[in-house]
Amino acid sequence: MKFGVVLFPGSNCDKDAEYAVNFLGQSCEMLWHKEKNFKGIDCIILPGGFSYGDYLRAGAIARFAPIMERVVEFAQKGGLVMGICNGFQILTEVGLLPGVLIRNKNLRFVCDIVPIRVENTEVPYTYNLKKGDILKLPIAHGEGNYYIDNKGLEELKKNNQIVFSYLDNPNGSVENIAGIVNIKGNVLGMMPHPERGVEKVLGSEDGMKILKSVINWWGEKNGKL
Amino acid sequence: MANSREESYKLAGLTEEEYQKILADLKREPNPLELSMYGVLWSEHCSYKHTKKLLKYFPTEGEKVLQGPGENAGVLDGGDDIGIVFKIESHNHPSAVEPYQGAATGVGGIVRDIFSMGARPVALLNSLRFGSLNKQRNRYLLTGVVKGIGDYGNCLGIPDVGGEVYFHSCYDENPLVNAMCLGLVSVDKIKKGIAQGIGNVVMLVGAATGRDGIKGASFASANLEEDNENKRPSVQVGDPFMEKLLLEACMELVDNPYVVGVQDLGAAGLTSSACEMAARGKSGLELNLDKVHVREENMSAMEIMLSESQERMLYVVKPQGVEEVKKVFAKWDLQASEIGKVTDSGKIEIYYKGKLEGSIPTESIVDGVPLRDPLRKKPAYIEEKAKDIPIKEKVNYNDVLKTLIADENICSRKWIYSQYDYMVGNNTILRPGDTVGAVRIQGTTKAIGMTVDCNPLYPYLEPYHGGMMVVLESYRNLVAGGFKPLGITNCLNYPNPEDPENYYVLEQSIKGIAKACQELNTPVTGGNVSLYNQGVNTKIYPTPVIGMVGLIEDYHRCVTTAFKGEGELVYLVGE
Amino acid sequence: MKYNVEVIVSFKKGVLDPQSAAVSGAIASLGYDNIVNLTISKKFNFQISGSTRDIVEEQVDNLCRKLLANPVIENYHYSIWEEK
Amino acid sequence: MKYNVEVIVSFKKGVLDPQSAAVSGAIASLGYDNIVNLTISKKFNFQISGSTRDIVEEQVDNLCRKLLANPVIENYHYSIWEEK
Ligand SMILES: Nc1ncnc2c1ncn2[C@@H]1O[C@H](COP(=O)(O)OP(=O)(O)O)[C@@H](O)[C@H]1O
Repeated sequence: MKFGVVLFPGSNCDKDAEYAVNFLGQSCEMLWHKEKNFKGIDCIILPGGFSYGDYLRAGAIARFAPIMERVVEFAQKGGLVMGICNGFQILTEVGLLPGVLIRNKNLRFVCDIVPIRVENTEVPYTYNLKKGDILKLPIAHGEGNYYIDNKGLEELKKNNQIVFSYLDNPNGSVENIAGIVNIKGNVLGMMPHPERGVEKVLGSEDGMKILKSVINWWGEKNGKL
Repeated sequence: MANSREESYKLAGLTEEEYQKILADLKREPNPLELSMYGVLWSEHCSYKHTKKLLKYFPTEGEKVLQGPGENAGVLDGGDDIGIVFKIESHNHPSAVEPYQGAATGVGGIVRDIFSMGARPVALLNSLRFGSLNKQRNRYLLTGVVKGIGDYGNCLGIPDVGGEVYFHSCYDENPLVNAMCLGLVSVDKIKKGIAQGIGNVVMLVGAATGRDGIKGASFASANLEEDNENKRPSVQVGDPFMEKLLLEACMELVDNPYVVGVQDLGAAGLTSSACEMAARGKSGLELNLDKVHVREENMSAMEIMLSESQERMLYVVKPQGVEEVKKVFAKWDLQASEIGKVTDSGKIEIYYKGKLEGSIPTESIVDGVPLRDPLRKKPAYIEEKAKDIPIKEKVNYNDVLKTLIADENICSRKWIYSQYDYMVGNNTILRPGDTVGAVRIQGTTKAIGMTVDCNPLYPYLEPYHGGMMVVLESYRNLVAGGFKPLGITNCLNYPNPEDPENYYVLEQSIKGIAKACQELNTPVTGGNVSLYNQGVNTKIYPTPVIGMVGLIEDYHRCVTTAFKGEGELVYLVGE
Repeated sequence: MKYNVEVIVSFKKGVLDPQSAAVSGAIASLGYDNIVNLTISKKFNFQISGSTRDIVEEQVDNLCRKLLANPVIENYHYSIWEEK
Repeated sequence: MKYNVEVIVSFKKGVLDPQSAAVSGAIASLGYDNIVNLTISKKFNFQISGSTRDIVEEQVDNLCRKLLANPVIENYHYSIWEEK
């Protein structure tokens, strides 16, 4: 399976994503934000970091990067797109995911390893997981406070779009939301960092379960297992 | 006339003796631009005039030292062709004025020192001192400093793997903010801050130059109360996003064969970086200030030369490489201007608007400052305080324990380090909360352990042995984590050196540090000196912060602090 | 023609702005118990040139919707006046 | 008496404002080459009660200096008007 990691000016988890993908034996291509096209990619990762310094609003400027037009098209055709941390913020700004991520409730950046619960196993990203599974994953963000209005929240619930929730809300997110998908389930946005949780010596290996889910789901679908 | 001359060299921060030396070196009177350039480069911060002789006590050589003091950062040999580049720096005074920006730009500065050597920064640490937290102002300083360090380092994506913080009333007027950065480089790709090769091109890259932090020269003693917008030196504001772009662009140029030398612009801006690079290459430089990309209109030559705008680097490039270098910076949306060339004149010659505005012998401005040798006097308090403190016999140990763990100097530091991203990079093996911080070297089983320490009470009570003890603490921390200590960097934070008692303490503690480094075989590869940390009512304790670096061959064998399981035995080792 | 533009972007009613909440808390803890209903907005000022006011207004509105404000949580309004 | 207050906090002239620079860059890359001199400021609105306007004004000024603005790098100005 081939992953593509988009490199925006200010991205800083691009290498971590590449490392995790390679660690799991898959290939990875770095995609420069000024490119207008890409080919042969099975899953796009929008990595963490501070694209364009997170000035104005996190993700607000990155969504206009030339490559984003193709990412949106790719997603609309059902392609797998994972936005992690800053990537999640970009996905909401560009409108592929509903809601928005605002400043953490206490206005402080928070770095920690926290437990999250799997709420939805109908999507590629949780293919190997069970509902209620607890994953311990690194978080590191200043604007991870997920907000959506009541109507939007009802929609999310109705369509089973909430994929991960915090056990102990670190940032003030509505309904403890840590990660959501679009209605079709092919676009995932999450604040925790699965790409940092791939080895025990780093403090967590639960991130692997998410990345392996994607790989297994894809392999099965394409008869490549 | 004589009077106004005295006024002008004093305004530039120079003494009579120093002014006479300038006259002798130039064989004429300096013009205002030249005088202010001398003023900043001959300041304590840039010239080390009070400490140069003392720093000679430090052992700076060893089998593992690839680069000792004198470059932008020191380098240790990590084996397998890996250079470990590291340095610590203070940003005390700026942080006292504006804690957020002061701390942020402190991080920015030390990170540039590391990547100017061609190394990719992989870890940050910080050492902080504030007055007691029961004062509102100190809480404000702590909050701002921690946020400043966090926001800058987090944005760059460099994990902050450790640090330390102490609170004591001696820091009420002078908080300390020391930041350390460590990076990795292939040994054959180490870059130096050198300008040589006649005709090579000098390029200024990164942020545009504005009137930031112009403090030297005539502004230094302008009355700050006076609300004159244009005269006020403006605080430097950091732009971590710009720095991230600069970092990535510089990393792309590490392999470029046309790059001759690189240095970041720090204190005293273009003046110090240009002069120092030229001095290392025993060269002259011709600078054309019209080519500098500026942020503001109508800047004078002096303002351009003294600006401390952040996120800038100076490159010396062979002419045939200029286009390629520009291309790399353009890819990262950065400006790169050709502002001059290397000459054999032995002078820094500054042209602006078609006129020669200044011409200074390189050697004179970089190495010509008359060194000071102040008086020493052993402070009386030392004998007094060395007496035994009686220990109360009847105490309730439960209460004592509770008091201790609630003490601001002992309680958990999680409030601080949870604001720093300590995991980015996927290499953090030991993180804040452990004895030392550690990052692994990707592609090997090795990890580098690092720690910053200084309990200022020791050097305060007994400067010589106290200095030794500070080094020993770092050493013990590294050994406890499983690392073999290799070398140190240090940040000497002291009060006014012109006071004989302060100077005595400074000298003695440096000797103590030097002795410990000698005995432990952990040479000094660089550091930073911050004097004059003294206010109206308080002066800081001697605070020589030690940043020590060690290596472990197999990071799976690192030892963490936590008790691992029930029933395991606990030993107390030592005397 | 040259125009001056001022755009104000503020949180929609009902959206809790953590920054306003924190500043309100800080104000209260400084002892000002007589201050209420604090809101924080962003103010943008810039100059734009264009042949007619209508063209300029359309561009400004576009810019607000696309970049300066996030319509999920923010409202915007602007004023445009000719440069003298 | 109840008063409405509006405070504008902006960077001092000459102080680097990276946010404005980044947003200006984004605006240009969106194709608006007719927009220049962008600045971004913060706007605070709140209500304050007090017996006289002078007392209120002093409190507002204090608050600006102590909390809302950072006088080292920012300027502030405010307007106060009576609530009808
Ligand atoms: N300013 C800081 N930044 C990052 N980490 C810090 C800071 N201060 C303390 N820490 C971390 O908190 C832990 C405890 O600090 P400290 O009490 O100084 O440790 P010790 O006394 O055991 O050396 C250490 O792991 C240290 O790295």
